[in-house]
Amino acid sequence: MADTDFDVLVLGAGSGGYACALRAAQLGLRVGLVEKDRLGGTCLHIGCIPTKALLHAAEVADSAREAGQFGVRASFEGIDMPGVLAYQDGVVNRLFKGLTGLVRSRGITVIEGAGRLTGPREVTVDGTAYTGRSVVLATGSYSRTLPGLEIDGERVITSEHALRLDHVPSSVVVLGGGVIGCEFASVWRSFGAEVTIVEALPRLIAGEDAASSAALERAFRKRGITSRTGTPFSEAKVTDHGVVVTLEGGETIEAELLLVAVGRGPRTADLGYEEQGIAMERGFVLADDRGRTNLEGVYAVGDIVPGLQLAHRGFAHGILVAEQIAGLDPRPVPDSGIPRVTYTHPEVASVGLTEAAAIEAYGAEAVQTVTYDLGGNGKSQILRTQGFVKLVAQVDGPVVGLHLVGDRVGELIGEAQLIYNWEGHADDVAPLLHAHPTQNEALGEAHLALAGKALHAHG
Amino acid sequence: MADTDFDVLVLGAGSGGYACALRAAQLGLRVGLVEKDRLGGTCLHIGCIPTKALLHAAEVADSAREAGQFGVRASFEGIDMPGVLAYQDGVVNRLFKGLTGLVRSRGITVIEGAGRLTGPREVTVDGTAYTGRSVVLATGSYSRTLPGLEIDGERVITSEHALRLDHVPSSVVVLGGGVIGCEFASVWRSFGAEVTIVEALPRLIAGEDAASSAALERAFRKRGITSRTGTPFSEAKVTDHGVVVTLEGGETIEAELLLVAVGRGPRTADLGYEEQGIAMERGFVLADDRGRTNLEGVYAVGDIVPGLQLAHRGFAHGILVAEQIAGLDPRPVPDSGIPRVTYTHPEVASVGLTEAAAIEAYGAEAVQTVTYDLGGNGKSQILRTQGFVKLVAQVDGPVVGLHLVGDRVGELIGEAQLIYNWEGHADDVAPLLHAHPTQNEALGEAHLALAGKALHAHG
Amino acid sequence: PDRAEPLSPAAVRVLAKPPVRKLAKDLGVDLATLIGSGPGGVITRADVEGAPSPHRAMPERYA
Ligand SMILES: Cc1cc2nc3c(=O)[nH]c(=O)nc-3n(C[C@H](O)[C@H](O)[C@H](O)COP(=O)(O)OP(=O)(O)OC[C@H]3O[C@@H](n4cnc5c(N)ncnc54)[C@H](O)[C@@H]3O)c2cc1C
Ligand SMILES: Cc1cc2nc3c(=O)[nH]c(=O)nc-3n(C[C@H](O)[C@H](O)[C@H](O)COP(=O)(O)OP(=O)(O)OC[C@H]3O[C@@H](n4cnc5c(N)ncnc54)[C@H](O)[C@@H]3O)c2cc1C
Repeated sequence: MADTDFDVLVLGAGSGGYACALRAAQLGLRVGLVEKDRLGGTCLHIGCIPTKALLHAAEVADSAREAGQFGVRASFEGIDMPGVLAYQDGVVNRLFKGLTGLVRSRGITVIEGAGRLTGPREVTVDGTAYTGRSVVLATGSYSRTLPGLEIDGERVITSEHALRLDHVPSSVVVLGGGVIGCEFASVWRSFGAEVTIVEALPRLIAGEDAASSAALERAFRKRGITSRTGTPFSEAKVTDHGVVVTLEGGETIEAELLLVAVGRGPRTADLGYEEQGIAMERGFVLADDRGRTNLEGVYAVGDIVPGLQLAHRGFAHGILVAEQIAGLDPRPVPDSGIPRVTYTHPEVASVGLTEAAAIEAYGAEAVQTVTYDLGGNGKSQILRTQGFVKLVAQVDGPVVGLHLVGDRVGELIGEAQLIYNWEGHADDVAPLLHAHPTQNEALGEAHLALAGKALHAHG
Repeated sequence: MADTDFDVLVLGAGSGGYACALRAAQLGLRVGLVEKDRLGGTCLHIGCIPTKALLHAAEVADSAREAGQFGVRASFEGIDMPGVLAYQDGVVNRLFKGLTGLVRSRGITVIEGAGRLTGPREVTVDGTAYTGRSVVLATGSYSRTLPGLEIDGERVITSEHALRLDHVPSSVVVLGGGVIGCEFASVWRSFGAEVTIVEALPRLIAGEDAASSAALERAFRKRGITSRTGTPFSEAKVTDHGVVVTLEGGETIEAELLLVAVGRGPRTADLGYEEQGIAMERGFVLADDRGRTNLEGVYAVGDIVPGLQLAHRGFAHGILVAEQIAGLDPRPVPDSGIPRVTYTHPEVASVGLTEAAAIEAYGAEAVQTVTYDLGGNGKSQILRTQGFVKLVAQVDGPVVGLHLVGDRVGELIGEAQLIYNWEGHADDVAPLLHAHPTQNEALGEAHLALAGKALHAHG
Repeated sequence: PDRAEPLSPAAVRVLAKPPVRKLAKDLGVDLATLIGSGPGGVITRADVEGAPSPHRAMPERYA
């Protein structure tokens, strides 16, 4: 019995599931972790990590191409895709080994195979029923497509195929200007492809502040990436040489490949969730801010719960649910406090509210913004990157949104999220020192400006 | 009279002086700013900015050299020093133009020429006496040398000459393993030179935590930089082809160049400071935490005040003194709260106390440390960099020191300094989310570990 | 020292660093009712933790 009955039984070993398992084991609970594929899930194998490896290879390519601007004599000769994949696999495998060792060292029982919820606290895998005092659903998400648009994995592909391409396409249409679409557009452009993004919404990365979207679109245009925003897709036809994409209105674009990046749906179908009476909405599992579903003892974490689909949200869900189950009193972090990074060239990062959302929440008179241009930031000049730090604050109140654009600004979001989550005011930050010359000085300058003390900025 | 009498008269327009002038003008004071050379001082023209441009060129060179590891076909063909200098000058000139415009737009009177304190509130420049209701001394620092070691600017040089070299030396001895010495060692190695650092103290960057020094020395060794620590210098002789450096004990090292980087002394001699009765110590001007010297109305900022010689400390001093003069009540930041970055490859960054200093302050039982290895950090793996985040905390108390080693970790010090200066505890940081995959996650993981909740780390 | 009037929000803010303010908020402690024991009346973490809290249970420290 000991082998099939657990304190915590986790279904799915992606970011949410494995974090939950690790934390639960750390708290002394006996944990079973069901996974049909590989420990680590989407993020480690076909998501965050391999895409960011591609993006770093893209950065290396751009750096070699532009080396002359810095006085370095180097020539860029092309992309060796098998080499890129070997590098990518090397990174993934190293982290995978680390994770596997960690799961083993914490004494977690890994159950290999596809699981199905067959009772309120029961998951059946390959005919064996496993039970848990608590059950955690963490089955993640999959790449969606549009009705009538068939993914053939050759000409019409998703991110999963895009990560395994053995050559650089000469031209690509990216359907969807969200984070994933923009990241692949950025990679392929750095690798030398002609790239067109087709997006029905009026702007790229529409969840971000309008200023960030505009800056990314401008930077992309300079790099030769075409953004067809406000342009609904109509259909795609595979031809002998590639694919012809028809836009609403009839215009067509030809390309070697079509990447479908129209969002990710929850992987919750046919897993027994509905049968067991779990409350769901449009395929997502509903959970409260402590991860509790409507069924006593059943929790849900990660991408199957409506909200931001991000790995670190999954980690946080998993940890929180483990602590909740262990009887601790963890503090939930609302989605607005979760940092968001788009790892394009240039990067876009944010936490908290957009200007529009802040105005909606507090009224236009109660909201104040400051934008600090990276043109005044020495380190950004050294990197030859452009962009800004934009702060959204309540008048005489805390900073409620931080928005950054520029190469490498993703790393600044660590400080930004502390300011947001600790509800810092401009004058809490203004007297503190940022190291010179760093890009994080731009955060300091923005807070100086918001506090009425701009140093390296006109105003 | 209006042209020679000011509310605030600042002597020296480096980081400390110009920041003071800008803030004072912003607060409505009439400001005179005396400068014998160029607005911006050491940092902008012969310090932070040009060295960091060199270090970025070095990064571009390393990236091109190692491109194959990432699947990018590129070849590194060498360094074009005139090209590097043009890039460096481009960055400096852009920032210089910005600063000049800013000083002008704030209505500051710039007085060109060498000034001398000729009365308690009087500075004389080229025979004209200028007066200030308040006078701010900000004359900065210069490269020191050792007794008997003559700088000839050809074979035996300081950082100032090193920045203007028109070729890459084949070999260099760097005398001094402090920040400036290590940064040049890092640049030259990336550019292809043989580099030996000679340092009398037992370790490189001796002001840092011992773990950081050890990690830098190890990384340097792997890169082929030899560190002769604990090795006092004895003498140097210029020969036809270079320079022969003799160490204490008699061993000699030959090289094309000797860089003398043994520290910077205050530029305070013959400026009338002593004559006017200003309290000094070993050439430094003594000032309290509000920048006040012993003379009523006379302030001192930046490198002439004993303590960390950093540009951002100069900025902070300048702003604080301006606010003090304007009758505000600014909050001083003690030196321990000032972030420190060494921009070598890999970078070293820190804020607060070293482990040794914390033990000295609180006793060994009251101090706790956690070290998170970047081997567990996805983004660091992607960058192929090694290093760590080390936290020093009081047991059941705040984090009192943060120490980081690794490429690009200098940007993480923005978050680190908030944690230090806001006296964050591990429990405050642990529940917050760091974006995946970033290097700043390593800060999050270290705080999780310190709170007893390690996620991606054994323990 | 006794205080007749509660502090203004701005004054309270200056007297407590952001993580302490956040902790107070999480515990439901009203900073304006506290008298800071730190230098210059600064409200410390101990002041907040020692105050009566509607959400009594502090998150335990776990090993
Ligand atoms: C291309 C791409 C790039 C991304 N980049 C980032 C990024 O940079 N940063 C970021 O934060 N997020 C990124 N994401 C999103 C991130 O990957 C997800 O938010 C995260 O993986 C969600 O974690 P999860 O645990 O909810 O689900 P998943 O990681 O999807 O894990 C679910 C796991 O459950 C398993 N499973 C499913 N059903 C069953 C079953 N019936 N039985 C057994 N096992 C099952 C699956 O095999 C999988 O391992 C990216 C996603 C993609 C696709
Ligand atoms: C190679 C190098 C690299 C460095 N890198 C960094 C770094 O990365 N980060 C960092 O934080 N710090 C760095 N520093 C240190 C930084 O440059 C100094 O801390 C900073 O410039 C000090 O500012 P200051 O205003 O005190 O003096 P300075 O910048 O030295 O300015 C003093 C000014 O006063 C003028 N002056 C002097 N005497 C007179 C006179 N009699 N009349 C008129 N004008 C006068 C000078 O011409 C000068 O412009 C570096 C320094 C060097 C040398």
